Formats: sequence, C-alpha cells, structure tokens
Amino acid sequence: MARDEVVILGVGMHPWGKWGQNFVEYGVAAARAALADAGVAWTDIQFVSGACTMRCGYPGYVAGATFAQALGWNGARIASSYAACASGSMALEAARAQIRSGRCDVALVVGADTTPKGFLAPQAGERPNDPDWLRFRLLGATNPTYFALYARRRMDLYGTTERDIAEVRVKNAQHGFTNPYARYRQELTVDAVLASNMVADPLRLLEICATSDGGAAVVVASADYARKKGVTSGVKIAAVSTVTPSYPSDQIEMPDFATDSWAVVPRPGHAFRDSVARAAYEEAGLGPEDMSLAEVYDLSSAMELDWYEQLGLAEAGEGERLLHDGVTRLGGRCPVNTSGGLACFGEAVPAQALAQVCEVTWQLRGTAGPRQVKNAKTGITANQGLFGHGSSVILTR
Amino acid sequence: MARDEVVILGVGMHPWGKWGQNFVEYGVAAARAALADAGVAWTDIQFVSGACTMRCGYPGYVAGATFAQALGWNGARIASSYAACASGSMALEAARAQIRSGRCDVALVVGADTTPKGFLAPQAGERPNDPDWLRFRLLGATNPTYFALYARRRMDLYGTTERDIAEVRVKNAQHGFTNPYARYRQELTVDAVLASNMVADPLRLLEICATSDGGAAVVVASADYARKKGVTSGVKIAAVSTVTPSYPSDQIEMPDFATDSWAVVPRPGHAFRDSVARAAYEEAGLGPEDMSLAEVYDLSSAMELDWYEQLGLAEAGEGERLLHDGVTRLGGRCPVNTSGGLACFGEAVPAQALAQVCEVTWQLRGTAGPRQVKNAKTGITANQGLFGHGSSVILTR
Amino acid sequence: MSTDKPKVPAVEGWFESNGPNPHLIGGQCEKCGTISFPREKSFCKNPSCDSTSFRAVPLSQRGTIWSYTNACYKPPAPYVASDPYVPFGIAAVELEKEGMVVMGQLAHGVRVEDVRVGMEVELVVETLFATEEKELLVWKWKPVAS
Amino acid sequence: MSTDKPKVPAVEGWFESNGPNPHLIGGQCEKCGTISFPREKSFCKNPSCDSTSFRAVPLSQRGTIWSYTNACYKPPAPYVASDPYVPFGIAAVELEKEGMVVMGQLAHGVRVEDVRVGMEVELVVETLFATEEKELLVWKWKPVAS
Ligand SMILES: [Zn+2]
Ligand SMILES: [Zn+2]
Repeated sequence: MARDEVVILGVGMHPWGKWGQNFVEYGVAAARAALADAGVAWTDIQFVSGACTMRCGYPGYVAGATFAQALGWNGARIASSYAACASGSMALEAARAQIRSGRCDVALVVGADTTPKGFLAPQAGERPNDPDWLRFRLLGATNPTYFALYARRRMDLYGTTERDIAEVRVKNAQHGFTNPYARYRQELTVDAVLASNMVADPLRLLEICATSDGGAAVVVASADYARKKGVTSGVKIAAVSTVTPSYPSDQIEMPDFATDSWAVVPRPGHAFRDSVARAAYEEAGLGPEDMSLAEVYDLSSAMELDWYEQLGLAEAGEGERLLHDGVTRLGGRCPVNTSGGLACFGEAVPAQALAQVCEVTWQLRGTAGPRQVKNAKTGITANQGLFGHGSSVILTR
Repeated sequence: MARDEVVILGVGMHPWGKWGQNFVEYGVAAARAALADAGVAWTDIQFVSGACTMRCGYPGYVAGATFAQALGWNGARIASSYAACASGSMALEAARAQIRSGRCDVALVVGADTTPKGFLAPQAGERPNDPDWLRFRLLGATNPTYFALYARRRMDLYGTTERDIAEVRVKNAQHGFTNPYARYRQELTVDAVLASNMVADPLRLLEICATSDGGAAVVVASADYARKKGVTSGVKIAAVSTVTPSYPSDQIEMPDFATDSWAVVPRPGHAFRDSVARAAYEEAGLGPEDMSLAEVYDLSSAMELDWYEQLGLAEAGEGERLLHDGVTRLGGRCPVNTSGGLACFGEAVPAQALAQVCEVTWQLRGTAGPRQVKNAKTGITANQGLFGHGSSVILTR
Repeated sequence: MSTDKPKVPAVEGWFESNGPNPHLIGGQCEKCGTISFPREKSFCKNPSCDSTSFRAVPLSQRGTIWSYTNACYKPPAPYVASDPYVPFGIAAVELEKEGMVVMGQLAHGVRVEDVRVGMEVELVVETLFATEEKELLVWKWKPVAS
Repeated sequence: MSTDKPKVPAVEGWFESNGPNPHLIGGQCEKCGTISFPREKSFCKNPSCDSTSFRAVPLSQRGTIWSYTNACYKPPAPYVASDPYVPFGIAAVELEKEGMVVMGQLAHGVRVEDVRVGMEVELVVETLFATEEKELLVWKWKPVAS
C-alpha cells in the first residue's frame, strides 16, 4: 500500500554517557547534528516528532514541543509519542505517516533522556492500580528480572551456557570499541564478563545494559523533497513495524504478573516477538536473507541470542551456533549490533530506537569507519517497549 | 494536498463525573460505545491511537497499549500521544495520518482520565529543572492564574465586565442542562455565578472548569472502508490543526515565567491562538462564516470570549457583543459549546478534545436531541494544551 | 520472620491466605470462560468477547516452573526489603488447567540452584515484609516435596 | 515577615538580590542579541540562530503591568504557603527594552485593587517562605511610588 518513499536525509547523535545535563540539551544537540547532516535549516522543518521521556517532568511528556521551543518556535506541527523503549520508532512512524499522507515534506524526529543511576524504578507515590508499581511492591521484580527469566529458560531448554551469553557481550564490546558515540569503549574478555557480579541469575552486571544520558535525531523527507535537495541515492525507510501482541499472548511481559490464558482461545500461530520483525519484512517485501546487518535490543546479552531467532536469522535454539560461527560478528554474513548495542551505550529510552536508525544509516552510507560492514545494502533494527510495544525498522539504499 | 477523505464512523463517551474508577474503564467503555456506534468489531480495528494521561502511572503513559490490552490484544499497531489538553486532537491526527498514508483503513482513537480533586498540581518530588514545578514553587501560579491574567487584561483593555463573564457561564449551563454526558446539569443565574467564591481575580469558582473523570472515543476510517460498510453520508474530517507558536510568541503561556523576547526578531503577523483555527480553516478551505457551531475550550468562562475572536467569529474586543446578541447561543447564528463545554463537563485532559469531536459529530448527524443546532453542516473545535499545543478540528457532512 | 503482629495480605483480593488451601484468585468471564490474573472485573480480555460479568475463581495451587531467577541486589522502592538484605528467588509458573504463566517469589530459603524449568511447585503464603503494626503477606512458589 | 535567619534566593541565578538595585538576570545570545528569561545557557531560542554562547545580563528593573490576578486559595505543593494562608497577587509585567513579559508575585500588601494594566512597577526582593534555617527570597513586582 506504500505510495511514497520516505528518505532519511540526516542523522545525528549526542554521545551517550552520564553528563548531568538536562535531557533537552542532548536532544537539541542531536537535532542540530541531524539537521546539519541533512543540510536542512531548522526553520524549514514542518513537523517535529518527539519521543517522550517520563522521567524529566512536563518537558519530557511533551518532548515534541520541548524540542521545538528549545530550537526556537518555528510554527511547525508537532507530535509527542510514548512507547517505552520503542518510543523512537513510534515517533519515526508518526513523522513518516505525516509525509506519506502529504501533510508535510520534511520532518525532524528527536529522542533524548537523562536517566538515573541504578535500577529503573517507578515514580514515588502509592499507586496500587498501576501494575508497574505493583510488580516492584509485591515481587521486587525489576527490569532485569524479566530478562533473566527469558535467559534462564533459554539455558534450560536449549543448553545455552553462561559462557555463550558472555561471548555476546565480548563481541559487542569489540564492535563498540571504536564508536565515538558509545559510552563504554573497552574490549572485554569472557573471563572478565563472568567475573562481574551476578544481578539476576544467570545475568551478570556486564551482561545487563546500564542507564545512560543520550540523544538521537533523524531528519526524514519525501522523495520529492530529497530530489530537490539533490539527494538521489539516500537511505530509504522500507518498513516500520509497531505491532502489538495477538491474544492470547503466552509470553510473560514487563510489567505484568501473568500472561493471557490460552485455555479458551488457542494461542496464535506465532509468538509476539516473532511477529515484530515479520511485520517489517512483510511491509518491505524482504526477508532475513536480505539483511546486511541488524541492530537489536540487547537489554541483556542473552536477549540478543533470542533476537537472532526472532529476526529469522536462525531457527529456535540455533542462536549460539550463529554466534560461534561468527555470522553476527563484523566480517560475518550479518553482523549484529555493529554500534556496540546497548551493552556499549546503555539505555536512554526515548533515544535508543533512533540511535539504531542512526547506526544503520551510517552503515548503509558506508561511513561507519572502523566498524563498517562491507557493501551494506539493507539493515534492520528491532526492539521492544514494555506493555506490548514491538518495534522494527528496515532501511535500504 | 489531501488525497483521502477520513470519515468519522462512530463516536462514544463515558459520562463525565467523579466515579472513582480506573481511567482504563472509562476509556474502554467509550471505545466500546464508539465501536458499537460505528458497527465495527474491535477485532477489525487496525490501529489504536491513545491520548496519554500522566496521572495514572505507566498505563496512562502508554494509553494506546493499555486500551488495546484491555479490549483484548488484537495485533493492531498503536500510538500513544501527549499534548496536554490537546492530546485528543494529536491522537486523532495520528490515526488520520495512518489512514491517509494507506497504512490502515479503520482506527480507534481513545482518551480517558481520572483526575484528582482541586487544583491540578505537579507530581511529587523536587524538580528544579522543570518549569511546571517551578511555577508552583516560585510563584504559586496555578492553572487558573494564567486564565485570570488573560481575563483581567481583557477587562482592562476592552471593558469586559464580571457580568459578561458570568453570562457565558449561564449560557453554557443552559446548553449542557440536557446533555446526558455532562457532569454539571443545572441551570444557573448570573447572580448565582457572581455569588460564587473568587478563585483568581476576576475568575470565580463557577467560572473555572473543574477536574473530572471521563472518557471519549472515535472510530475513523477511510472513505473506501466507510463505503464498504454502507456509510455514504457520514461526518468527515475536513481539518486537524496541531500548530505551535511562531517565534517570538508574546503571549505568556502556562507553565512559562516569561514570553519570548521581541526585541531582536519582530513579532509574527498573528498571535499564536489566532493561528490555531486559521490553520484549520486553511486546510479545510472554509472560513468562520461557514461554521454552524463551535466547541471551544472554556477553561474559564472569560476564555470563551477570547475564542470567539480567535476563531474569527468576531473582531478583537467584540466577543461580548456576539454573546449579548445571542449569536453563540442555541438558536443563534453559530452556537458555541452546545455540549455545555468544560463548564458543564470539567477537564478530563486526554478525553476532552475527543469529547468536542463527539459533540460536533452528533450535531452534524442531527442526533443531539434538545441541544440540536438546526441544519448543522460544519462545526469547528478549538482548544490548547500548555507548552504551545494548538488544536482545532473541523468536521463537515 | 514470623511475629505476633496481625497478618494481612499485601494486596487486596489477589489471593486467599486463610485455611489449608491457599490459592490465587482469578477472574473468569461468565460469557466465554476466559480466566485472568489479577482478576479482571470490568472488560473481558478476549478480543472477541464483549462481556462485563466475571466470577472469582480459585486458580490451581500447583504448576510447573516456566522460568526462574533471583534478585541479588536490593530492589528499589516501593519494594520493602529486609535489612540486612537477603536475596530471594522469583519464578514464573505455568498453570496447566488455566493455560497461563503467573509470577511469584520463590518461597523463603529456595535458591535458584534448587529449581529448574519444568519442576512442579505449589503455592504457599509467606510474609513479604513487616511494618510496625502488621505483617504483609504474599503468595510464593515452593517446590513440591517429592 | 523578616527574621534573623540567613536569606538565600529560592532559585539559583535567576535574580540579583544584594545591593541597592535588585534585578532579574537574563541571558543574551552573543551572536544575535536575543534575550531570555530564565537565562538560556545552551541554545538560542531564535530559530534562525545557531549560537550556543550567552552572557548574563541584568533585566530592566521597571516595567508596566501586562496583566494581574491573585491567588485567593492556597496553591498546592511545591508552593510553601504561609499558615494561616494570606492571599497574594501575581502580575505579568512587560519590559519595554527587552520586549518581553515576565511574571512575578505582587509585593507584600499590594492587592489587585491597587494595580491596573499599564501601571508602572519595579522589581523588589522579598521573602517567599521560611524554613527552620533560612528565609527563601524571590523577586516581586511593586507599583512605583508616584
Ligand atoms: Zn469473555
Ligand atoms: Zn542567537
């Protein structure tokens, strides 16, 4: 049903880290970088699509307006989207829909966050109606609890070892080592990973992503607008998937206490996480075999193994083989997390799905420097926000 | 640039009030009512567009997912939009863009809130970087403070009297008196309004909208989809305006401490609030003279007089004349707030812009009962969220 | 852990702690029979069902471990942790009859080394934390003595 | 209202309270000259300017009332209200040179009846609230004695 191609004209990031500034600064810095990269003046932007942060007061809730005001009101229309870790993709889709529906020619998408140290915790106050509050209160279930459940099940079912998980972390450290936007830039050994403290069995400190400050921005435009700017061979958006589960979902998802029940209505043919990339492949008319690289959401290093299978790069239980064969390493058939992934960046929730888009764009342009994937033609991103927000973007050149 | 008409297939509301339930219940009730009104099964909905509430924990932040899960996961794509009081319009625009870009045929838009009693106050905690926290801390500036500044300036500049303001309130009470969804259904006299306590000079308790629980939902579809459902003469969306200010904006806006400066860059030709409806008229190719009715955002009764002028129904300073001539009363040339407005509903932030759309839809269908505007053909809504979120929707039949 | 303080559930209506057969309380749709936990009271989660009527039903006391982990570090508030902090286990347990997976802490003293995916567990009620006045109770999962 | 407690600004860097000429502190873009309050330190608010350099500048001590109101009811936290509560006025004041409107409370004792749109006011510094240890100061607007 696609009628219009939407082009990535520019991308920009603020380095990830712990900078102690207001999130607005990271967002505006990323936005200015993306505008400069695109060669588009801020005053020409017709639509600003912000990915919200819930941690930074009202300015975070109205991210689109906050960035627009900080860049200087230009009368643009705005949106502010929230989908937890998938917020960046939702904001990108909001901008893409405005362009494809003919309501604007060029739009700016921005996400940025200032994240507290330690476990992500709910805001203060008693909220006994809020499952996100209750899972902390009644179970002490932090975010890593859920990642650990997935990891431990994988180990017991498929024989994944602690060493396998650590090797994912080591690979991503090697990838992110030279990325100037990454926060953690040090090579690691499997032994060093396995020597780090256990947080949620079987996951160790170095296998769980930290929380970071950071910002990322993307300038998107209609093909017509790009042509007028003289851009004829840019990076294009082939798909944006923002699917939700189909009932009954049998995967325990943050922040729920229980899955749906499959006693009355049988389970759908595919699990939720498998459907995320599937919807993107369908829209793009492409398959896993066409992907030159992938940026996936390694909230834990074990989760990356799941994504190999959920992206269709391997059969269920075959993720470890892919890793050991070097398929997902730089130089392999389909390198995964060439940026270093969340392992090297840490979470900056509203920015990270956009940071994935930045990385794939640089790879497709051939400007990724030491971490360049040779002859990269098509890349896929995947992540997931709690409460059933799937997210996957396919870019091509 | 419009390529596709987007049709309002169904609308639904949960009555406004203080019900003490979870906001999800109001939203799902409204959604089910809208689906029934549209004759569309929930399982046929392809896109769910939620208007977020920031008061109800994580489920409020991810309103689209929350409502989708509560209605039963159906695999639909989702969005969650926040623009304070304009959230409903932003969510409507998100759904419209999906339809117009060919990404879906039928979508559900939902907003609902549970609102605390008394002044809207910032969440707990020290947030010295958040202007919305600082305006309470340093100035004791509540929401009515800002409305009162506009009202008092109007009085000193145009000679508006306290009686004029009270008469707006009395008119809206007469309109909302028979509305089954309104919370306050009692006729009022000017004397009763003027006898109520002063809150923020010149505004009295009965002239400032309360905070309410409530929900509203809209089912929108492509013209093709509507035709297949046998709907050929439905209500159509002619425009959705979601503009922001142009720099420098010389109106003091919640939650700011100061306006932009116009010392270096001269002020734009039109004030921000004038630009909200102007953008809608432009998109629709219609003007104020074409409007059969208007639903405007009477956070204070005085503000409704401002809207008359900002919608182009009267010249600046002529709003009172319009009121006294009965133009904006049921039976007049262009009745305003036939629903009773916020005066009779109270604020339920993410729901209210959608409630305006419900009312105009009923009016255009000719099913508004005792408050029906004769031969209503076109209606406009207008409201504004803090941080520069303008919002205006034009519907036609 | 046990004291003379009054014992009350840490959450209202989610589980039955009195008597010999403690169990979780689910909701069952009176129209389609779908079961939910926590108990749905407003709208059926089955997307093809428009019911708004539900009955409370006891959930199975036994199930099998779907997966498990532990909390080596003290969780942040609103969790109320013991002082000094003692790590605890968490399990996701599949209930066969209900066709669902339900989370819960592992019973006091049960370590991750003691369990594995597929192991049979049963529901017990234990103290979650204590205040000055009372002990707050919660459901937990415990391996079935074999 | 005045005590012997140390007096400190209720917000850092927004106004100068010492000396005979209290004033607000704005930011001025070193490239385009645009003025902001509170003081912009990162990015110029002029959409056509990409500057990131700003200097602190004193804002005019006098202006004219753009509009005004009062707070008849006690504002909610984080406002710290006097007990018993005493209503106070609030004004939005236009500064001619800077071309901007800045809000502030009306000085202690100034009622809405005492002011009107267009009236000249000047900035004063008064106590906003006091804690056990100190008095927190804030800027306010006061009609110019004629
Ligand atoms: Zn049912
Ligand atoms: Zn400048």
